[in-house]
Amino acid sequence: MHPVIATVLQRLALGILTLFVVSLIIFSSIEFLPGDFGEAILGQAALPETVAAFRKELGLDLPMYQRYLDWVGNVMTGDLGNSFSGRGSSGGADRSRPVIDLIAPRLANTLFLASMAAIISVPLALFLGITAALYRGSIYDRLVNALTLTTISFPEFFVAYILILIFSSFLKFFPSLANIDPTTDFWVRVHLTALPAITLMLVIIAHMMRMTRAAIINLMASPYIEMADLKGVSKSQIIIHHALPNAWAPIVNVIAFNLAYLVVGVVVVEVVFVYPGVGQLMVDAVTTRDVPVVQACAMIFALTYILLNLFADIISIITNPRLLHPR
Amino acid sequence: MNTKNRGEKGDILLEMKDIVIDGYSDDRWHEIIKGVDLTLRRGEVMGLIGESGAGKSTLGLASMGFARPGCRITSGSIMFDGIDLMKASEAEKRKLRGSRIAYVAQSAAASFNPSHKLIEQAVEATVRHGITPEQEAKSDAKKLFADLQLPNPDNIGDRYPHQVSGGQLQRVMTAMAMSSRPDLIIFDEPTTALDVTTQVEVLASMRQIVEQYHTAAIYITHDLAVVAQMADVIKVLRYGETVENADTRTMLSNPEKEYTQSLWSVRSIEKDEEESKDIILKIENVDAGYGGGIKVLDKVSIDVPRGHTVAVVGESGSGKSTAARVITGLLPPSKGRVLFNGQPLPLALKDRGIEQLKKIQMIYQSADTAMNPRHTVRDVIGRPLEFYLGLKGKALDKRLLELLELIELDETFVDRLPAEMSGGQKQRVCIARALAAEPELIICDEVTSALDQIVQKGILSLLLRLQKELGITYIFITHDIATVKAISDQIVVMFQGGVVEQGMKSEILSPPFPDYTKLLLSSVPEMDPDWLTGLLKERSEEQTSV
Amino acid sequence: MSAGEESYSAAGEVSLIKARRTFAENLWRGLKSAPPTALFGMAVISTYMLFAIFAPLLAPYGEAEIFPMSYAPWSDEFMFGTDQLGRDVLSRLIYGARNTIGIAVATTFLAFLIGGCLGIAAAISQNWLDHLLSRSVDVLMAIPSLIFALMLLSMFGSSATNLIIIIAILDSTRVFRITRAVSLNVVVMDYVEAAKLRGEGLGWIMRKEILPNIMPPLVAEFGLRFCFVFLTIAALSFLGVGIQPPTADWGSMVRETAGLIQFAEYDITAALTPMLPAAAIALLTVAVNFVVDWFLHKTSGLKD
Amino acid sequence: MVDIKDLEKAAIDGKLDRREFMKRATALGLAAPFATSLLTQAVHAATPKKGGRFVQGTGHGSTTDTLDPGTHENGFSQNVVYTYANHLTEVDNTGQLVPELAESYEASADAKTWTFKLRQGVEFHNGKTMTADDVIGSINHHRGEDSKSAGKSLLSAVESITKKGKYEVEFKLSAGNADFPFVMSDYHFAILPEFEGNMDWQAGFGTGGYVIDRYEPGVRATFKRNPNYFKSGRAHFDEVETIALLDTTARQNAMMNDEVHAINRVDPKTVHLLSRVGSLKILETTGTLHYTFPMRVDQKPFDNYDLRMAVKYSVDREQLVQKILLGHGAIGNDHPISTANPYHNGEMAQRSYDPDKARHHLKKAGMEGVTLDLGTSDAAFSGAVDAALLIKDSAAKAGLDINVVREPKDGYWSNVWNKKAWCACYWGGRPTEDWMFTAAYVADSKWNDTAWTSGPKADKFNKLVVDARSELDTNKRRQMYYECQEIVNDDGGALIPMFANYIHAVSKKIGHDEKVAANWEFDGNKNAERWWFA
Repeated sequence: MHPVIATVLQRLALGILTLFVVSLIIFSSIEFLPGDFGEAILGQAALPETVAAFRKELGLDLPMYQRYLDWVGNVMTGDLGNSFSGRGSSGGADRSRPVIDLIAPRLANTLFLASMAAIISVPLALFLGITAALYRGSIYDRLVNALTLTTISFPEFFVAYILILIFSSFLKFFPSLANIDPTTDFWVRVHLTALPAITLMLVIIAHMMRMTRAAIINLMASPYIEMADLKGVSKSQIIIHHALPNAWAPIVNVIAFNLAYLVVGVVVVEVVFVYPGVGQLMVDAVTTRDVPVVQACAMIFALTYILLNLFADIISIITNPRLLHPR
Repeated sequence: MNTKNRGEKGDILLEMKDIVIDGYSDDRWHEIIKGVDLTLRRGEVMGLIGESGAGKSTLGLASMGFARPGCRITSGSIMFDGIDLMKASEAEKRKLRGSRIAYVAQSAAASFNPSHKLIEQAVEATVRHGITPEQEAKSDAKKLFADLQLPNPDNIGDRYPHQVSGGQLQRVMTAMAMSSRPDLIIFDEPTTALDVTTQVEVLASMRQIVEQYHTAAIYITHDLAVVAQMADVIKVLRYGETVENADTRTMLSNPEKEYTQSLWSVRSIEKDEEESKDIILKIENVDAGYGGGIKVLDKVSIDVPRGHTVAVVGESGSGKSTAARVITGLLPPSKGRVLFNGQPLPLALKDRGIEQLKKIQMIYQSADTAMNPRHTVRDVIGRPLEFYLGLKGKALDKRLLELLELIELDETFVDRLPAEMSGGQKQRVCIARALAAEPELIICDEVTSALDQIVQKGILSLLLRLQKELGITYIFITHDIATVKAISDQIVVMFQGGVVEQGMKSEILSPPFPDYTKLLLSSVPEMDPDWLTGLLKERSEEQTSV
Repeated sequence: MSAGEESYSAAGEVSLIKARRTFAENLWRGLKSAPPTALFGMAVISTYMLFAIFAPLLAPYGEAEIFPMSYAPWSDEFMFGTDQLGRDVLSRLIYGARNTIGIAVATTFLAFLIGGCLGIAAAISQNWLDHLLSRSVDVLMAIPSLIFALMLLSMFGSSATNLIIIIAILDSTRVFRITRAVSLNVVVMDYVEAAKLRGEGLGWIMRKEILPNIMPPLVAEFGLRFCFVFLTIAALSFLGVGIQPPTADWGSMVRETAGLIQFAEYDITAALTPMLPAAAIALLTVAVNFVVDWFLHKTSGLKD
Repeated sequence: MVDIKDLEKAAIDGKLDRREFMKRATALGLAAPFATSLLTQAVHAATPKKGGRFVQGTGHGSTTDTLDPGTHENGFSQNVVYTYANHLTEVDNTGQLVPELAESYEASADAKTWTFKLRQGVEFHNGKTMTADDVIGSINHHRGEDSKSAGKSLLSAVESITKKGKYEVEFKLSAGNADFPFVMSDYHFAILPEFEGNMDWQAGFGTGGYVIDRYEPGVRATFKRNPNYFKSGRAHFDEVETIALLDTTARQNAMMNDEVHAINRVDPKTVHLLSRVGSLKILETTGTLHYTFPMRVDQKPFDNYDLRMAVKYSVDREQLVQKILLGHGAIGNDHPISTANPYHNGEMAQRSYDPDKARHHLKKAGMEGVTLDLGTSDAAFSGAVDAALLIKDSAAKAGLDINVVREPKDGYWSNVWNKKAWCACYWGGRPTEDWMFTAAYVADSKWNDTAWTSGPKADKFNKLVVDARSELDTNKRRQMYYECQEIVNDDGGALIPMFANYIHAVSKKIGHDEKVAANWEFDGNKNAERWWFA
């Protein structure tokens, strides 16, 4: 398995580097955003001295590089720091919330929603893709293609509203609010998150299904497929036993990409269904310039992206004997 | 025993009558096979030969009732052992394929599924068709591996395709075909992709096993010498029609049709060598390698006399192409130097000036990849004229036409795209591109090996003519001895990155030989049907068996 | 990509020489062979283009022209009624085509300019430049693009220009990836080597040798990217950073009226109002995808 | 394993409809009949006069909210604080100021000294008894150098707070203020347990009718009834849940699908449609909330009186009220005093759209063909961008060219408002004239967003405000405030075209008094303790 391990290590190293750069970018962009936490929190009521008091309290008066280095230092020791919000006002001890406590429950929610969408859409996409490739050019194929195309062609929020109209307003199957809380029981949770999950599925299935189909069809032109044909292997067997094993790499890549999207790119869905996920948190944190929280979210997102890609790479290695058993 | 009176012929196994096959290309259906008959008896081996485009493979596949995507069998009858394949359903035909009719493809490397083990693939058909249970099939396959003289037959099957050499793969594929003990095997150019020395071994093992199991076979190739060793009868195809049918020996000794004769005569050009002391290019003990320190060239020294041709021969991996890359500067050597007209050339491409680049040109093996598919002939030939000689407008057009004339093409080609020309025409355009720079030295890298023999002949004589007229020097990289004979004055034999010997053609091609040269030369098939038998006997006597 | 051995394909055997045709002929043959979906797609796209170009002529009223009656019902005067400010919805739809498509196209072009050039350059020079670019692309892709876009937009202000530049840059990463990938297949070709041997400069090799040969996949990608950009802009407008008012763009049009959908059971035409721009977006993306689909199928050389 | 309680709960809040409830219940292996009885019980349990679980959706809330009253700036926090905490005084549902934690209060003749007598035996949720120390700590939280409270400026006049006894506190002001008790009802000044001379807000212990059960910033807050609440006949619900539903559509969906019992910030555009939904009623209150377009008189060209007049005359207020508020509001007269305030000047002539007058003033200013930038963003108020566009449209007819600039949402308050020469803004309004003027119009106010500080008329205005503050004779005060309004209307830089209603949708299951308070949304944000299940 040594090539796998090699890649994993190399990717992880690169990943850490990436994380570092990302944090730098995010940090500096927040710096360049107009206004700071104090002003954002106090809004219209901001007074110069109150804002100044906030700056002092939060150490925003220190030079940028210093604050960044402090942050990096803490992260190195596994401390994501405290949210700006709720720093003990005048007098009183620092009563601010650790970023972890802020993110953990929401991350759980995000992952829950993502896995719900993934568990159904990935197998479904694969199935559709394979069958479409199998009955290529048939009505079924065209139908699946057209349908999936259409679903990705609508703006996310629009799909969401339509689903709400149908499933909550008319049919009353699912609630339009997915406001789950940590104590929500599992099945209730599933029921509540149904609509957002469906929305996400509709958005991602198309991409994965089409890649599956394309990858397989692409291989159908290769000589060893013809060979299998001349060995009298049946069409379905050819696709499943000869084409699919060689098609994993591209497919898994797309799957990874979409799974990443499920975690990272769902702000809109969170807004529409009032789902307490990390995306919304990050947007809020950005608008209130709550640097530690923004940073943490960005790190989580970047990490997701990196890990999923790593996973994709590993799969493409172990499904490819050339890489797995080098000469 | 020899191919002539191999076991008495059985009854008729395969009978194809008046087969017509259409191919779809360019939004139209064309007839590729125009009413061909073919009859094959049990245990008989038929050689099917012709140039590319003759329809050999298509006909061969048709004998399995199979048509490639973009082809369709429009009329005719195919009777295989009493079964009418034209009427048979897909399912019925599937039952036959891989059980009673087997296929051995041209490129083993591409025809094995990279993600399954060899043995799995070897027994797949047999097992799927339920002829023999898996375990049995596997042990049998190992036996076949042994019969085909594959190294350690017991575990080679557990390897993946990329882990074994091309020659071995080709044999595994033969075993795969054999595993169901079919009545008929279609060999589709099974040795074309192999080096000569490997080819001999593979041919030998194939013939041996076919005889052993008394299997009928259709052997498709464009190489007469090869077919001579394998076939009992030969069928010559051209443009989808039968040119002639005959028993091998008669076909070889006195072919009727003059097309057949022309095929036979391809190998007859012979250039008489000339001595010369005027060295234009000198490579002095060059070492070179790619990346991770593996040496591909080891102390290589070659002298190239002005106005003459040096043929660099060797098998794939012998480093002959690498030598070319060193000369062109694409691969700066780690040691040694390259002298051109007595002056040392900058080793790296980027350090060479226009004048130096201009003087050394290159022609590639495959014109398809050597010409930008989006560029017309004008672009291809015109660019060097513009780039090196700064020609424009009228002057450029004039020169363009001259060059076309030189390579025996007319002005109608000026605006053609590569896709609109035949392989030979493309190769000629590539030559013209090289000439356009008015070079002193042209490196020809396997320029004929991708072409049909008649076309080869044309290209070779063109090159010879140009050399006479323009006094250009050639470095001719090839693995085909016939070509060497045809064009070279001097020969450099390379093996595993080193020069085995260099000298005048006559010396090299006449005994005494160093071992490798001998192996190389002796492995080149000859028209004599008994050649292979003889060679094998000879080699076994010398215990230099493979 | 299935390698090699295709040189021995049936089509090859049939006729080595491809008949010569003019561009027009090829186009016509292409259209004839196009499936209904593709034809539909092309029809839709060209219609949109017409609307976009001749918006001022086609629109019954001005883009920002305000009438006393807001939420006027559908009538002869206002085909699709008026919006919350009493602006004619039809007119805004038509102008929306111009603005939205215009911006999307501009963005996509810019994205391809950036991503394409860098991609090819990286593929040719497989050295530190390649590494540098690929790494930085990784970094950019690791940042949630929508949120990042939000940040950048509130940093630089959400003017049309900024919108175009920012989305283009974020989008060019994917373009870079694909361009690099396809270019890698081309740079190994002998004709590229030949050009190097001739002493051609980087620019020439990029423009003349590589670009023409990676066009098909790029064109296809262009279509898909265009759709994504389109939807991204819609999403951004939904999140409140869109195109400057009173400029009409479909994304914000949907957003402004999306609330009406839920009242379908009470007032159907009201509920339809947001559907119109959304449908306009969807229809176009579907159309483009159909065309791209067909185009890909044609150029990938796969035959059914 | 699913807990029956959960289902029951879900059924009660209407999160589960009957079908769904049965499906799940039986899925749990409950015999159908039992499940049915369970359901009926549940629904019965959901409708007595007292008890029940009240769920409301509010259009505010951010993940960075905290329980620190000093930083309460959005409706979510305000509603929360009014739900779990009390203040010295309370504005009741008729708009009258009544003592809450204070038993009574009285002022010295010059209205400079205010003494509050506190209720005795009031307990915080942690059992601690509320005393003067808590009051002092809570108020001091908003004073002093390092205070980061948004309420700080309201207390700038407070010179000292002294403990006159366990249940008595005295405030000394630098200048007389007849309305000081009103200030004490402001949401910032919640009375929380004292901690190191400050307040302990972190624990979330108030004296209010409900005890905080769970507080998830930006998501929800849940409360349980406070069994020993000092008020009688208040706090009827067993439990209260306040959810942040920022997306208007989501909010209204939730309401229409019976997932919440009340929402605020109903989109005026869809009120007429929402009102058709059978299960709910629309609840509107005309309060002090007004939308303004302050022109900074210290910047060109707004330093010119006639230009300001031109602008004021070139705005079609009816159209704004019609199209931005769709009639759910009142026309403004370029001063911030609403009909909900005690001394609203109804006698003054209403300024209306008059292109000719506008031209006249423009000519007089000698600024024909001038182009004015109007900064706007929906951060100012929802519809601000549209409103700006309407102004542009109507002004164009008066020969005034306006260039609408949409500013980025975040940073709007710190970078545009109170900085750009002309922009969109909103004021929640204040219950008293003095408070309103002090907040945004007097010369020394930090929030004087019109920078209208000098000049004869401004000086007169400022003097009037100070005098009126300590004037205890209501008639005199009325006169003074009437004049103030006239001056602002004429010379001030504020363009105040409309007062917006608070629009709520409330489930018909909910009962409340005929009159609901207008000072804040949700019955003055005290709906949790004032409303009940009918």
